[in-house]
Amino acid sequence: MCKNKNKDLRSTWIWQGIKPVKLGICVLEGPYQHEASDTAYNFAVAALEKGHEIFRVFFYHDGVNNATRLMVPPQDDRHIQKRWSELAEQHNLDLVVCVAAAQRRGILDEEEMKRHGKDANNIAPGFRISGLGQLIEAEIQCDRVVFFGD
Amino acid sequence: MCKNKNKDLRSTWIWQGIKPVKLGICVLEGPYQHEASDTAYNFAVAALEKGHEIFRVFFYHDGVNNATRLMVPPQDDRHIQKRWSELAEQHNLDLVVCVAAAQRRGILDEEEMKRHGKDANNIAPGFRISGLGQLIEAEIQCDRVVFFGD
Amino acid sequence: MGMLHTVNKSPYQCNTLESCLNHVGEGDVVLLIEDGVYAAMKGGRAADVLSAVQGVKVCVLSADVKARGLEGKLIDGVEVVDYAGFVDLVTETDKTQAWL
Amino acid sequence: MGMLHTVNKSPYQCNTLESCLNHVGEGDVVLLIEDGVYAAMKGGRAADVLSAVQGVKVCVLSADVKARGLEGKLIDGVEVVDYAGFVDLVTETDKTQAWL
Amino acid sequence: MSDVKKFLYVNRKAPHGTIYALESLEVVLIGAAFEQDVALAFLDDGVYQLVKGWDTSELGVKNFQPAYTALGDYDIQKVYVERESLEERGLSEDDLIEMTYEDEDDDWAEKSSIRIVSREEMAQIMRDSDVILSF
Amino acid sequence: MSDVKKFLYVNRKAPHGTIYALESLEVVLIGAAFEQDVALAFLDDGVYQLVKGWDTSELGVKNFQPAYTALGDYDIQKVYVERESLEERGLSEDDLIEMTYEDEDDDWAEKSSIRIVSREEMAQIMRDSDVILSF
Repeated sequence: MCKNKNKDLRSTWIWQGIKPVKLGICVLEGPYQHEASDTAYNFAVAALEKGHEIFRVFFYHDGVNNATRLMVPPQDDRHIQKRWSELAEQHNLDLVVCVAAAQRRGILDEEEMKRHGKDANNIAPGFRISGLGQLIEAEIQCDRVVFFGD
Repeated sequence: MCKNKNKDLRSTWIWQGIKPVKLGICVLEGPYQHEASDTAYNFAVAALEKGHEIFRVFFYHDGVNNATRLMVPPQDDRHIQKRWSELAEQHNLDLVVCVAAAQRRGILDEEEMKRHGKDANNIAPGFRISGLGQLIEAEIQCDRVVFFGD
Repeated sequence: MGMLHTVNKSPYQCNTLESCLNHVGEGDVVLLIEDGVYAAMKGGRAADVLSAVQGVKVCVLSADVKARGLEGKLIDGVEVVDYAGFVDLVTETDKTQAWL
Repeated sequence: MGMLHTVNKSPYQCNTLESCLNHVGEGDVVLLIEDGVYAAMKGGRAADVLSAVQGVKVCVLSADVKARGLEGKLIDGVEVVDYAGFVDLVTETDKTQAWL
Repeated sequence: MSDVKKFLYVNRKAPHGTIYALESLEVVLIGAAFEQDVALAFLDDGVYQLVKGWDTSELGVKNFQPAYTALGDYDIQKVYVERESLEERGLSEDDLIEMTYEDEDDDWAEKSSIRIVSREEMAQIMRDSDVILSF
Repeated sequence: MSDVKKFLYVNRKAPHGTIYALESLEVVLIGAAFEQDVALAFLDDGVYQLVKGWDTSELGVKNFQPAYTALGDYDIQKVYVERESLEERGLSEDDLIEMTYEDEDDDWAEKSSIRIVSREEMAQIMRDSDVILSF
């Protein structure tokens, strides 16, 4: 799955001598509270601009809180969730939120909402909830995985 | 406001020679990620058992994430939000979530949801959203305010 | 009545305890909570620092000591308190400063 | 190709940089990011530690240097890289270890 | 209880790495309206909050340094910075932003709010305050 | 790319204070099903994760120490603990929980998974691994 992503970008860069690699990113801290999410985002943007493939961004620990569509930051500040969602849409990124970590912290999609009998969900577009196996798979499939946390 | 809370408990303790004081608590970290919320909760329980008044618990920084009713922790683990909500109900506690911090992180009540055109809210029973002035007021009104954070 | 200082970080990871001890005064109380309790473990390098402190009462929170398997492994001279004791320390001192 | 080590904590608050430097090998790269960039500021106590490191390339992330007002205030011998340079360091080394 | 309490905001963390510095500042700004006796303390990595010359454009976050400069307009006149914390970081007062207030008792003369104090003085400032808000 | 990679989970944080220790362990347990070559490293405050005798009842959190002991059942045989980290904390191997596995090549004899290594060896273990998961 998720192969041949960012293919257009990669093909334009290959002639410049940059060897595209398959990258994984793991985000362990929530938005605004800690810089980790900003660093991870800026790293992801730079990697895509260089023509690398981002196989997956995995959100774990408080990192799952990046995925709530309910955040309303001040107008003159960055919108961390929207930035991730937009980047995912532009580059067909796979943004995976760990289900166990998400449950603890109240990040739910519609299916999780129903399963647990909750009356609302809050996951943002472009994020999907899945298991920790997705992180292990990223470690197996990717050339490099970079962790951002506290 | 919020005067004469826990009056029943306090009156039973006064004869034992303990002088009840008015306490404020400020929680700066989110549930599960950091022990701060656990320590604050256990401290609050002990203070109430001793007959002290808790004037207010103020949730700031990632502390606002304690207030989401969407969390579903493992069955064999504590339910941090429910614990706070139940304590608030039993002792008529004033649990205040900072509005600015809550907006950044996606903690909304129905009014905030409508104001920002969001389609869901997630605040738990017993918590209310208000401004930072509530923390300053607690500092002015309380005999002691204790901070729990990272 | 002095001040109560709470320290919640391991002295092996952070400078929090050191900074706290640099600012305490005669009659103050230092309460080690959360990962801060590791400072009071017998045989550790941080224990020397703690033992050298003068004129200050050092307490550790029992719940955090037990959770970390440190019961019976603490240096002499530190007082173990439970959450009720924590509350008493807060009310018996002038004010509390959290060294976050 | 050595390893890339990222350090994101201030050396004045945490022991992260120290622990990292205790485990680096010849040919490795240490990249200071977030509050980790303070280690590279001229005149600070941590700068001596960093200057003494042998056989390891030390880089700092420009965005974090600029955000903290440290531009032009760094010790000699550290290389300033932008996020694109961060990506290159990741791809040019064998693997990345984050010293969280 | 007296009507006015001595508030001390203690700042020990670097900016940007965590939100503690920014959200602490927001409390100070709101708190200024409550007409208490307010002082700010910067020690340990907190002194980095006052290092001038932030450029946050590449990082992509809001530059909230101007808000510190504006504290004088909120009638905040006492900003204590610990000398030892500055020195071990290779910093001096010249590296810090200017923070000023207008002195009502001196024909509204503009004066610096920043007072470099020793570690011992900082400890005494903590003891002399009524409430300590630690972020 | 070979089918089996050398996974190294690096643990440098104390338990309970933050969730890093617990949620790292959850990754290890899930990851065990993927049939990779797995090793765990404990250094700095991470060694506290293995100190025996946790009683979390008063704290009111789940005691996840038994899960460490069960790692042998998940065929995890290599648990590296840094000697220098133990020593500066006043700890020795006697203070640690028992972690064992059954050695397939030695008639399923039960053996200790814990290997106390020097700082230098730990650095080499990091270099020799294919991927490092740092929590």
